[in-house]
Amino acid sequence: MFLSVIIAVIMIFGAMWTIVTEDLFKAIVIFAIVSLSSSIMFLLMQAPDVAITEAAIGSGITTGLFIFTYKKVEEEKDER
Amino acid sequence: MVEILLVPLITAFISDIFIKNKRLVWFLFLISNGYILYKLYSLYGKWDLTYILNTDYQIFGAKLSLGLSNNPLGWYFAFFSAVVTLVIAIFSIGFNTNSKGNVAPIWMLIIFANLGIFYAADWITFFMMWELMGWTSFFAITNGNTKALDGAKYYLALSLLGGSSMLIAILLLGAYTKTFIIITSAYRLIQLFNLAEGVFTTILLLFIMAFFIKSAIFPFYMWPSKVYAVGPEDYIAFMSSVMIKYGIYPMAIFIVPVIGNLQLPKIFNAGNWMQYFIGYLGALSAVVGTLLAMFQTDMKKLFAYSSVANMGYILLGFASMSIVGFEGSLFHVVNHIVLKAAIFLSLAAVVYRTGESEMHKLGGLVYKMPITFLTFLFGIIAAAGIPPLNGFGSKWMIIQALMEKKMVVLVISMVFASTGAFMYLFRALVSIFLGQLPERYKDVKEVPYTMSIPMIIMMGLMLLIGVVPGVVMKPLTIALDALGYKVDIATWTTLSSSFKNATIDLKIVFYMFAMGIVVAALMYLFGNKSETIPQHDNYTAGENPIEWGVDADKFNYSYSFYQPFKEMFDPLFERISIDRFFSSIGKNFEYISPTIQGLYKRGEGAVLLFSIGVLLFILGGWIL
Amino acid sequence: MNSIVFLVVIPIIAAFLSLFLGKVNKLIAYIVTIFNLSFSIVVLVSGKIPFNVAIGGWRAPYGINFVVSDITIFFLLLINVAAVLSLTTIKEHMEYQFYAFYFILLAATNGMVLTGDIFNFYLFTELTTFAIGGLVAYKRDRLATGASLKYLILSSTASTFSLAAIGLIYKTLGTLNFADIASKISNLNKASLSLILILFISSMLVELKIFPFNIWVVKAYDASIPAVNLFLHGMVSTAGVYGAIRILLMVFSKNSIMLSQSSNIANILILLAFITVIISEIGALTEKNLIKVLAFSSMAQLGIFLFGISLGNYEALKGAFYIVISNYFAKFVMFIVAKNYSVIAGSRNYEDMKGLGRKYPGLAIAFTISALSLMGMPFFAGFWGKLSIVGNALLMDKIAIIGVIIILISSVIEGVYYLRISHTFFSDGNIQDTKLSRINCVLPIILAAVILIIGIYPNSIENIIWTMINEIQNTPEKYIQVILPLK
Amino acid sequence: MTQVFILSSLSLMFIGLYGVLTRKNLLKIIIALNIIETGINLLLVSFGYIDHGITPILTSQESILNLNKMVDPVPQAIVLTSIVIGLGTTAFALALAIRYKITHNSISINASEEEEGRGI
Amino acid sequence: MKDETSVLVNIIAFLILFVIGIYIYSVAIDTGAGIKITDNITPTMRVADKYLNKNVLDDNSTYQWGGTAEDTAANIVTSVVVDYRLFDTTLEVIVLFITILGFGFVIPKDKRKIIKPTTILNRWAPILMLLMLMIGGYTFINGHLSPGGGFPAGAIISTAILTGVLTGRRTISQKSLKIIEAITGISIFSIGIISYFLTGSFFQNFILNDKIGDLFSGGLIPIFYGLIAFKVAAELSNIYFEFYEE
Repeated sequence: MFLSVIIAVIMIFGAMWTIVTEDLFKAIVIFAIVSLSSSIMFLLMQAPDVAITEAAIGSGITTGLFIFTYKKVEEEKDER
Repeated sequence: MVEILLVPLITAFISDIFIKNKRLVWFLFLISNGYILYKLYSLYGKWDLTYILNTDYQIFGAKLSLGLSNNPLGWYFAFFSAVVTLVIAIFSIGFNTNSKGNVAPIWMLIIFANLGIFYAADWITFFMMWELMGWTSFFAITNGNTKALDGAKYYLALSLLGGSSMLIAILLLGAYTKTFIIITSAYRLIQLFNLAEGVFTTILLLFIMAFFIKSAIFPFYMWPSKVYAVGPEDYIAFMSSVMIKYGIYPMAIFIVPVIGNLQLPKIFNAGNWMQYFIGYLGALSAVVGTLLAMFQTDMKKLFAYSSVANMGYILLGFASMSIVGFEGSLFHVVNHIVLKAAIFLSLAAVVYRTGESEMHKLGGLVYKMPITFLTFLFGIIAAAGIPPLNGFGSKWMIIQALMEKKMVVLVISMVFASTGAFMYLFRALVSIFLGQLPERYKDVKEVPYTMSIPMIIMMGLMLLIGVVPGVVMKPLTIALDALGYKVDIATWTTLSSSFKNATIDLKIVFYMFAMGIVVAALMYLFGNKSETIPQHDNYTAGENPIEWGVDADKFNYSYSFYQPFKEMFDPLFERISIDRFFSSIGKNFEYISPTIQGLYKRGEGAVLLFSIGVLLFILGGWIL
Repeated sequence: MNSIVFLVVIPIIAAFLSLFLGKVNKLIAYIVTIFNLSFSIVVLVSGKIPFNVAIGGWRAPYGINFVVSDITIFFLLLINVAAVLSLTTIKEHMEYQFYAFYFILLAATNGMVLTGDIFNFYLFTELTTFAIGGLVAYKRDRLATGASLKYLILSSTASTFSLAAIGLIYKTLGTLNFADIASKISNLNKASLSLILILFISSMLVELKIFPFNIWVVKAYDASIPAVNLFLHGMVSTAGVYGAIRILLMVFSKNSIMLSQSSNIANILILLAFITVIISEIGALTEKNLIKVLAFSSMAQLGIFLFGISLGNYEALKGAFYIVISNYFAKFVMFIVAKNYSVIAGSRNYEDMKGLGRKYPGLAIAFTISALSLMGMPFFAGFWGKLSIVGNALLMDKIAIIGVIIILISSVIEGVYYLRISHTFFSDGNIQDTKLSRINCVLPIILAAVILIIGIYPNSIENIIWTMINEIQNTPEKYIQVILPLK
Repeated sequence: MTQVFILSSLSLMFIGLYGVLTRKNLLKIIIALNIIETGINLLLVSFGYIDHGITPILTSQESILNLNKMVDPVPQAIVLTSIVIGLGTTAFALALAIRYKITHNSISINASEEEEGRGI
Repeated sequence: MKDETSVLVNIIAFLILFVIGIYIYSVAIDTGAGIKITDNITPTMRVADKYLNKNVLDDNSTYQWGGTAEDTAANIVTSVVVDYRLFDTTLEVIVLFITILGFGFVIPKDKRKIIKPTTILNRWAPILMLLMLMIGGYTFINGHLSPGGGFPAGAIISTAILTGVLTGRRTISQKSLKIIEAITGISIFSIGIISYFLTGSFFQNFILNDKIGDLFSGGLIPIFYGLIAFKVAAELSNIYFEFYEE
């Protein structure tokens, strides 16, 4: 029962941290953690289908995309 | 009856197709005007002719039906404006041979709207024709030259504003009196007075605002000077004489009967406060019009303000609410149409020949253009209200009516205004035609025949109405009688005044003046001749002012003719200027608009504003 | 009549095919659009109008269903006609992605009008957003990327709001079908209903271009190519208008036409409506770029439409329909004229288009006619709309009267800047003689003629609109028994 | 139990909305958008959740017997679709962000739209 | 670094969120009549009841394990996603199609350097690819029995192709990916059209009388999930090709 509370706390703090941090790469990594923990939350809500999809697409592909764009955007290193 | 409206529409369409060759288009214009005049003449007397077109468009639950009816007052206005339009049509054939833009198709549309306004039976048709006339006159004024744009924009904004206020008034009227027919809505509006006085006054004030904007009465007197100076001259002749009456017609047919038989307490037992409200506005526009006319240097602007003053006289006639006053102002409507058209035709002739409209740059044209001078002289005399010509009769009746109703302040302002009229009319005559002819206009010739004949016709008209007022008064009194006013039919040459048995026989007055002119002519012929000195010698001692680097025309005696008089009134006009007030409103809108464009151009506050919108909903949904 | 689903399926299949057929895409686009139009005409003529199609064989509240009633067919025709007309303005060769986006846009807008399920409506809105995002970004230059990105961010936040509303509806009422919601809406708690309404309306108003939500409009119109402007105007805002009518009037308003149970949400809508009108008119006053002027003016017209709807009486609703029709035709003409003139004059600034009216009078006259109809001048279609909206708003409460006065003032402003533009068209300027092919002069003239005919003789349109308003009048009963008789 | 789920998803949505409203960097905004999407998905599934519910998958005969203890499948169906929409939005927005970086050579949202900056 | 406008924006954002939060709270604890958003309505009171009991068409049909029913997918979520509300999922595929198309269309194509893959990755790549393909295959083949389904399967298969791209091995060319994508998309909708001609209404399940629980039950569902899996796999690997084009 209180596993869900722990996961919820992790998610909320991760979300806040992602929004607040300055460094982009750190934000992306923490976002990956948040989406993984949301996939666990889906499991706790008895929704395995959604959990797998969220894990595969929500955290897998999206984080990959973010890192890809981060690499492309960071190339010139003059982020104003 | 409906073919009288179809003919101008069809000619507008045809002339729009053949817009390229001018001769055909203006010839078509003349023929259709002639046809309209003939048709109007044949409609005289048949007052029960109506034409109803019912659409199944539902407004306030009932199906809307648009109608035209041959009401006597509408016929009266339409007939006499058709007469003058025909004359102007003849004039503009010659005038437009070499002008750039072609205003004939738009002008035909305006004539269609003109007839529509005078013949509308219900308010919705009236409003449709009114708005059509609004935007078509914008296109007629600008007619392609961009320097006319800001004056025309000013006029367009005002007329659209008038249109919207009239739309609100009509819809309120329709909602509360369940009818759009003009006559029945007038009666029901009077009963509505004691039910919902607030609504009654708003309806009346909104109507009055719309009509005053169109007829350039006091609060909205600025647009004629801006518009008449820039428009094509022959169209302006039509506009300044006929189109400025569109506000007067609904006043006569709707506002005056409603105010007339309102059971309101009489102030100094002369009239209720509505009458005084209209009266004072009329007086103000008469006085202000005259004063501003004096200070103008451009001749078209001068006569624009003189139109404002004449509209003031008509309103004063309405304010007296007596039969003679009512007849006098309606008679003045026709007089003003005729004399204003004559004056503007001669101005158009001057501009056609010299291309100049600043008075101090002109002078001495009397030798070169005698017929134009004569028409202008007749116009001046009529405008001043001197007996043999038509201006006198109507002003005389209005002042009689005001005296009889003991509205002394209004009489004083009217008399002040008409004496003021002498000043600026004389100034215009002197600076344009008398004095010395500047060198650049040495080879100016008289205007060709097609333009001088209509001017002669106008002179004849003015003289005819002046001597035999029955030509106008008889159809007017028959029309008023048909409308149900207790009025005795006027005789051919005598005008009845409001006091007992004080009639005036204009034939005798004409004979007296004829003898006076003969004596003056004799004295002129046998008196000693005056020798002419070049104009500039008297103050530049033979030197040529050009070497001083100064524009010689500024030294012309008619440059600022009434400078002392102007200094007397300047402090008054500096502080309160309605003109600045209205144009400042326009400026504010144009000032705010770049900030809004900035908001939309950057577009990065989108989500922020989205959530503010949600906030607005929450506050509304939750707190309210 | 199960084959109505072809209207959505055929364009999607064409979208898949468009990946390969580079050159032939334009032809396929014409074929598919004309198929859609003729199919909807066949359905109109077939006379079996109020019918319901259950997709996948599952009956109404449980499966997804398409509903075809008088309003649906009317808007379907509007959208498909808009699609055909805007295709004609595409001259040069477009990449295959453009046609893929176009097909999906066609399928999505048709679907939005047809669907009877709230989640399906959300999905179609999403599809429209993505398609429009892609089309706006078609030029891929600086302006287009910025406009498309900002539009995407705004519309995805808006869509999360509507997803939350759908979730709440499902949690409380337990169904996702419009008819079922309409029948169960009244036993909802007032506060919960206003929460759901607020979430739904805020995402709806983004598409209806109402003030706080319409920051994206001017950038999107300015950044996209003329054909996309026509898509945006013809298909997307018509579908948005349909969404507003169908959902706000038929689903969420139980018995009274009052837009929503809580009247103060209706007051806020009236307030927002006339604020949009006055702000977009003032914004357009000194705007030099013709396309931006048209964007501001289309915001104003939709503001008047929302004002007409949320007044809460049937004649004002009729006026709102007139405004939609007149805006639909008028804006079409104006966008086509703006495209042709900006091609000739080389810039979108209307001051450089001086004198074009003399060289191509047909286009300039059509532009003036549509401008006058938008201003609500008599003898044009817009007047009838303005007449009934102003007439009925005057009898309402105080906020409606203030709204009407502000709308009339803004129509004065609109008059000033529109006639100034048409005056610059007619004034004399030196324009070198680039020949404009005659055929695209014909289209604006026909549409302007339609506006004129409606303006002079409104009977034909009047009966069509009254059939639609009768359907809205006895909304839930008639609508539900069309969809849920099989219970 | 459901309170925890609903409250956590609501707070996720609020944090995401805060991020979208305040951040300047485009990638940050897109991350915040994703957080809102995840929050919404959690909210929807938590609407369907009942305490001590079991997964709505029929594994054997006795799972058919206690159907009424199963969690509501419809929100899960909706969330399946909405996750993929979230992916679509992110992919499209990221591509536009890269193009935005090239044309505006800055990824802050209020780069001015006018002509400066090299555009491809 | 924070200039005062962004501080102001922060405060406004806090204010807005605070007011929205309070409003939602007040709606939650509202005590008016009628269904409130907080009272727990069990699935049986919702549409889901018919999906659970699989008796949408006739009301009192029941089923038992191994027997036949309206929709024989054991995993009820899959039955809702692919059978009862199939149109949503097809639209979902279109959304993905459009966004990935937009992604490829908008992304600037410039020369990118290839990082040489590390030896570990190089050695393990084939095994990883096989593993991914097997997992993906499993998820969509019995999507109707165990959790999982078309979308995660597609994602997993696309990661297989990703490893191929990462290590530089040419598994599938972009042209063929586009062809697969188009073919699967068209076949999804053509099945819909076939079912229209066969059974009169779109996307109706025309393969019937399977039994719940066994592998090939659920009529069209496995076919649809397979097609969706391949389509998603093709689309996502399109993205990866953008990453590391040679």
